[in-house]
Amino acid sequence: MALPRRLLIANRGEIAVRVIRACRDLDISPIAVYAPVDAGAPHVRLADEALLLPGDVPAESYLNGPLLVELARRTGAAALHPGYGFLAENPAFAALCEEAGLAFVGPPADVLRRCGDKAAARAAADASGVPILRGTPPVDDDVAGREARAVGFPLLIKAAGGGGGKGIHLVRGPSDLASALRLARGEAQAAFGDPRVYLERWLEQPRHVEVQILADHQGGVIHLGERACSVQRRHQKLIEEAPAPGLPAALREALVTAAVRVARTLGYRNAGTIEFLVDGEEFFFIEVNARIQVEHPVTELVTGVDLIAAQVLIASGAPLPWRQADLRWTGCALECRISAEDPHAGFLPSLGRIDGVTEPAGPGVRVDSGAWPGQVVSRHYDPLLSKVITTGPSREAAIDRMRRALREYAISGVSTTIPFHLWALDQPAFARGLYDVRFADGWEPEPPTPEVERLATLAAAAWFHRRLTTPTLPADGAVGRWIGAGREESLR
Amino acid sequence: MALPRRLLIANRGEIAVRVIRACRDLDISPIAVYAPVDAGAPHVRLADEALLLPGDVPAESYLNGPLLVELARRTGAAALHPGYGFLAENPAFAALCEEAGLAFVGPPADVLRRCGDKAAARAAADASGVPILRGTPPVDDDVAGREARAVGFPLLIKAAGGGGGKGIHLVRGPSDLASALRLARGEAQAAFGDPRVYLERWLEQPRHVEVQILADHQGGVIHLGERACSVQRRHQKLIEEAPAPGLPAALREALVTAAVRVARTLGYRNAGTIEFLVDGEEFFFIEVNARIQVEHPVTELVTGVDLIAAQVLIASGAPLPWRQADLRWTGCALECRISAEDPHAGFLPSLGRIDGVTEPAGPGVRVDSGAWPGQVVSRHYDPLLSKVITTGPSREAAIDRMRRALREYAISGVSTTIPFHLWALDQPAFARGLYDVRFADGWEPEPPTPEVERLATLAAAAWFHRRLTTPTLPADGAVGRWIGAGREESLR
Amino acid sequence: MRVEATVSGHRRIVEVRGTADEYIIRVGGEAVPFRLRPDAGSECFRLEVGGQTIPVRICAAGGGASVIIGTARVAVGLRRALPIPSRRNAGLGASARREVRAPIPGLVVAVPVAQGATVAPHTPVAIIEAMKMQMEVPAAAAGRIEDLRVRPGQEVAGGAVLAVIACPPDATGMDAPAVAGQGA
Amino acid sequence: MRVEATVSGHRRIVEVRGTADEYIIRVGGEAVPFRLRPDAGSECFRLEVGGQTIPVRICAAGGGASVIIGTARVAVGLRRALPIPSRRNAGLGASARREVRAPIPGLVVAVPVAQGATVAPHTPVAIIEAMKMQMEVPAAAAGRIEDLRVRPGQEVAGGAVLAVIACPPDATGMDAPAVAGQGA
Repeated sequence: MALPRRLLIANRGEIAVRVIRACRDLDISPIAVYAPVDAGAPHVRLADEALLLPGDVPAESYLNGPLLVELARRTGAAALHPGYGFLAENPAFAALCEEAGLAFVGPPADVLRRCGDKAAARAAADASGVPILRGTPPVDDDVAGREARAVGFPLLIKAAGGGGGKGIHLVRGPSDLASALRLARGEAQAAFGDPRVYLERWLEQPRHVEVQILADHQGGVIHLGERACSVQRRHQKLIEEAPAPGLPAALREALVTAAVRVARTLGYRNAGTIEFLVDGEEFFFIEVNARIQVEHPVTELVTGVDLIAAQVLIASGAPLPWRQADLRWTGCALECRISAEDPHAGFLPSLGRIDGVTEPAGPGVRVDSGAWPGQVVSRHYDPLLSKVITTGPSREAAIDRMRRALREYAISGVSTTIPFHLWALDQPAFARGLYDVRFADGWEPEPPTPEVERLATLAAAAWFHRRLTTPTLPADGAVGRWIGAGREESLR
Repeated sequence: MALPRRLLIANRGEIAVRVIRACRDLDISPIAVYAPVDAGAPHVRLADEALLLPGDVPAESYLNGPLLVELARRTGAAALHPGYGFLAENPAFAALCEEAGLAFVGPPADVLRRCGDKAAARAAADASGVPILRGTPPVDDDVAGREARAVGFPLLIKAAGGGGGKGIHLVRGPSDLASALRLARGEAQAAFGDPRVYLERWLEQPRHVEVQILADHQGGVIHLGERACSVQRRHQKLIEEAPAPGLPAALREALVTAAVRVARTLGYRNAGTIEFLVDGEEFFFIEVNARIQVEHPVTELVTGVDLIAAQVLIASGAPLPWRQADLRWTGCALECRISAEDPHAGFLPSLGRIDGVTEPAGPGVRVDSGAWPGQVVSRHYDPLLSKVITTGPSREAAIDRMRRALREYAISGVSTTIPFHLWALDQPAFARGLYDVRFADGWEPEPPTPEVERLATLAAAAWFHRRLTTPTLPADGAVGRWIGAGREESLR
Repeated sequence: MRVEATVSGHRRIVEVRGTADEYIIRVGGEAVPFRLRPDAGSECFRLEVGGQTIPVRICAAGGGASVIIGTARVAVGLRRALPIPSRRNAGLGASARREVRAPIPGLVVAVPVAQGATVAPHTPVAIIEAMKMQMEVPAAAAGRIEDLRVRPGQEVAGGAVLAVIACPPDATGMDAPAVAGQGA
Repeated sequence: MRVEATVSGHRRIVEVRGTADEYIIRVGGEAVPFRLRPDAGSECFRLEVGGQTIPVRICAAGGGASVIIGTARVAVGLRRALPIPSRRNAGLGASARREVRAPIPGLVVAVPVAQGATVAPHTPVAIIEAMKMQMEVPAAAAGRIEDLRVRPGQEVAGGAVLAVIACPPDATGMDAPAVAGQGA
C-alpha cells in the first residue's frame, strides 16, 4: 500500500514535467527517459535521473515498451507512469509492467482492453442504461450500405480499435460511403493494426462534454465534474473548460451520474474520462479515455484535487481519500493548448528549432510546459508544446486572464496556435458560452485591417533595419573549434 | 465611476508587474516608469508604454513625485498606482495626485496621514475598543525613564513617523534606555524626517497576525481574513500564509471584527492591513499598513479576490462588489519572499548582476517576479526579487509544493534567501504551525554534514574542470566593436 | 535607411532611423516614433507605438518577412530602396578618399568593378548576400577605384571596407538622412 | 584532470574525467559517475549523482568555490594537483617533438624558460592566469625547447601551443589517466 520510492515516467514534454512535479509533492524520486532530440528538455532537467533512449523514432524511444520496463527495473523504480499517448492505453504494455512487478499508473490491462474496444465500451454504456448514438457493431464492407441506411445519414465511420481522432470519417450521403470506408480502414489499420470500423449517427452541432472519473481498487468510484471541450479541429481539442458553460444543473447531474454508472459497469480503475455529446437536452455516450487527459488541469483547478497524485495513490493500492460528498467546485478554469502548428496554414505542424521562450505567469495563470529554447520540434512527436490554464471566480475573469497570459507568451522559432486562441476568446459565441463542436470551423485567417497592415509594415521595416545593422555573433563553427581544443587538452 | 483608460505605475520590480497584470485583466492600458538600471526589467517589457526616469537614485526615479505626476499627465493616465514602498504611504504625494486630477490608487491623503502617525493610529484602535499594547505617546528624553518604568521592561522604542521596521529598538532594561533612544531618534529622523519616538510593551514570543481590509468611498468595509506573518527577521517578513495556522475560530472572529472596527474609526479607504500581535488568547493592535502589501497574494489565493483590481475599482469610485457574506475561503496559501540577500552572511544584501533565472511553475505554484537575466541588484532598491506563492487543499500540500517550487528555482549571479526558506519549511515548529516572531532567530547556517561536504566537493571539482576546459565566448569588447561598425554604417 | 515594403501588392517607401531598439519611421510623410524591443529568441518582439505595446512575431519569409500580430499574419516584401542622389557631398574641396563599406555582414557574391575603374555614385561595387537576399552596394561617390579589397566568395563583416574611391573635388555624393534624435 | 580540493581544512585529491556535463570522479579510490547539468546562468547547476538530482549554486570565491547545496554553504579550496611522473611515454622510439599546450584560456604572466633551454618534465614553461588563479604549465617531457611561441602579457586560447619540445628517445613523460568511458 506504500507509495513507490521511485517512479519512471515513460513520456516526454509537458506531461512528463507534470508527473515529475506530482512525484516531488509526494516525495517520490522521479526518473525520466528521453530520446536524443529531447536531451535539453525540462523533464530531463527536473527528474532525479534521466536515461537516454536509443533513438528519436517512437518505436526506439517512448514506444519502446520492453526497454522502458527494463530501465525501470534497472533504476529501482517500483511504478511507471505512461502519461498520455504513446503506451498509455496499450493493454499489452500494462500487462508487461504487471508481469515485471511494476505498478502501471493507469487502468489494468483488462480494463484498457475493454475501453479500447469502442464497440465493447458502447455496449457497456448501453447496458448501463446510458444513451448511446445509434450505431453499429464493426461492419463488413458487404453489409455496410444496409447498416448505413439503418443508422441514417450523415454518419461517422470510426475505428473500432482506437481513438485520438484517427480513422474517423464523415459520410454525408450513400454515394460517399464506399470510398470513405476504404480510407477509414486503411487509417485504422495503420494507426491501431486493426482494420475494423463501425458506423455511428452524426449530430450536426453537438457540444462535447466529458466527465472526470477516479476509481480505486476497492470499488470506490467518484466523479470530479465535467469539462466542456467543444473547441476542436479534426477531432483534436484546442480549448477546454470547467464547468461547462450553459449546462443546466439537471443535465449536468444526469451526465455525471451516467459517467459513474458506465465506469462501474466497465469495472474501471484509476483516472479516466467518459465522453459525451450533448445536443439540446439530450446526451449520448461516445467513448472512454482510459488515461489522464491533456485537459486534466481545468478539473484540478476547480476541485483542488491533484489528479496525477490521485493516480499514483490508486495505483499503489490506496483507497480514494475522498467520498463524492467531500468534493467542492470553486470558480472557473480554462485551458488553451499551445501547439507548434500554423493556424495560418491549415494547422500544419510547424517543424523547426525554438530559439527563445518567454512564458506567462502571475495571478490566476498556470503554465504546464515542456517547451525550451533549443527544442527541436520534429515530425516524430505530437506538436503540443504547453498548456496555459487560467482560473477566476467567474468565467469572464478566467477569459480575461487567458487573454493577458497569451499576450505575455512569446515563442520564437516555430508557429503556434496562439493566434487561433486569441481569435476564439474574442468570438461572441465563445464569450457567451454558446459554442459547439463546429465552432473552430469558423476560424478563417481574417484579412488584416489597414491598421494592422500599417503596424506590420512598421515592424517589418524596423526588423529589416535591425537585421542589416546588427552583427551576429561568430558562427557556431568557431566556438566548436574552441571546445575541441579544450577537449583535446583534457584528453592528454 | 468609469475605470481609468490608462494607469501609471510609480514603482518597479514584481509589484509593478503585478499591477500591470491587473490592468490587463481590467482592459486598462498600463504605463511603466523605469530608472536606467531597470531598462531591461519585466515591467518595462509588459507595459504599453515605458518612460525612462532621469537617474537610479530613488529621489530621481521612483521617489520623484512631481515628475511622476507630470509623466502621468503627459501620457494621458487618469490614475496612478504607487505599489508598496517608495511613495505609497506619502500623504503629500497622494495630495499632489489629487490636485492634478489623478486618481491615487490607495487611501486619500488624510487617511494616509492618520495611519502614518502611529500614535494617532493606536489612539484610534483604543477608541474602537480594540486592545493595544501598553505604550506611550511620543516621549521626550527627560520623561522617558519614568514612562518606561510604567510600560515595563522589556519594551520597544518605535518611530512615530513611519513603519517598515525602521527606528525600532528593543530595550531589555533601564540601563540600555538612553543609548537606544538616541539611536532610534537618529534613525527615525533619517528615515522619516521626524525624530519622534514612543515606547511600547514588548511580548516575548508573540505571533504576528494581520487582517486584510477593503473599504470603498461609500462607507463599505469588509475584511478578507487573516494572514500569519511571524517568520520575520529584523522586523522584515520572510514567509506569510493564510489562513493563520492554529488560530482558534473565536480568536480569528475577534481579530477580523476588531480590524473592521479600527478601519471604520479611521475612516479608512481602499486596501489596507490591520496588524496585530497574538499572545495566547490575547491580541493587541500594532499598526495599520495603508497600502497593498507584499504578501497580498496569499489572501488572493484563498479568497479568489484580485486585490489590485479591487484597489483600482475603489479608487475609481466604485462601491465594493462584494458584501462580507459573499466571501468564501478555500484551501491554504503560503508565500516565500525571494530576496537578493545572503542568509549565510547575516542576510546582507547581495549586490551583483543576475546572469540567469529559471523560475518554477506548475500546479499550485504562482510566481510574482521582477527578476530578469541581466538585472543589476543595486544598493538603491529593496533586494526583493520575487515571491513564490503556493496553494493546496491543505497546509501540508502547500508546503510540499513550496519545497518543490524552491527546488526548481535557479537564480545565478547573486545570493538569495532560498536556503533559508528550505530550512524553515523543514523545521518541526513550522510544520506544526506553532511558530512565533522569534522563529527565524533559530536560523543558524548549520555545519554541513559529511555527505553534503562530499557532494559539494564533487560538484566543485567538476565545476573547476569544466571552467578550465570550456572556452568562453569572445569578450564583450569584440561584440561591441561589431555593433559599432554596424551603427557607423547606419549613420551614413 | 530607406526600405521598400510591399504589403498586399501595395508598395511603400519607409524611412527607418534609429539605433538599437528605438526608431523613428517616416512613411508617407508621417513620422512615427516607436520601439521594437526583443522579447524572446530571434523572432519575438514587442512593438511600442502610439501609446500601446503589441507583441509581434517576425520571421524571414521569401524576400521579406512574415509578421504575426494578434490573430493576423501579414506578409511584407522587403528590400532596400535605391538611394536618391543629392548634392550633399558637393564642395568638399580637394580630392578626397571615400570608403565603400559593407552595409551588412554577408557573403560577397560578385565584384562588378576592377581596380582602377572609374565609377559613378550608382555603380555597384559589390553584391552581398545575406539572409538569402542579395543587395548591391553602390560606390556612393564618383571617382576611381583606388583600392579594391574584396573578391567574390569572401565573407565580410558589417561595416567592412570593400573599396576605397579617390574622388575628384566636386564628386556627387549620395543622399543620406541627417542624424536625428537617437541617431539616424 | 587531478584536482586538489580542500574542505574544512581536509585536503583530498579528486580525479575528474569526462566531457561536457558527464563526469567520472575518483576520490579516495571510489569512482563516482555523475552529471553536472547547467541550470541557469553561470552559477546554477543540477548535480545528478547516485540516483538523485541536487540543485547547487557554485560561485568562484577566494582560491576556490562556494557551493550552496540545500540549506548549506560549503567553501571548497581548489587547485590543480601536481602531476605524478610515470614511464608512460618511455620507449617512444626515436627523438620526438612534443607540444606544450595551454590547459585553459588565460593570460600568460610569465615564461620562465628560454628558447633552446633544456627542461625536465616538471620544469614550468609558462604561468597562466585565469579566474584570478595562476597555474604553472609544466614541460611534461624532458628535452630542449625548440620553439617558444608565447611571451608574458599575451592572451592565449585553451589548447594553444605554448612551446614545442624536442625529446630524446627515452624522455620521461607525464602520467595521464587513460581515456575511459565518455573520454577522460
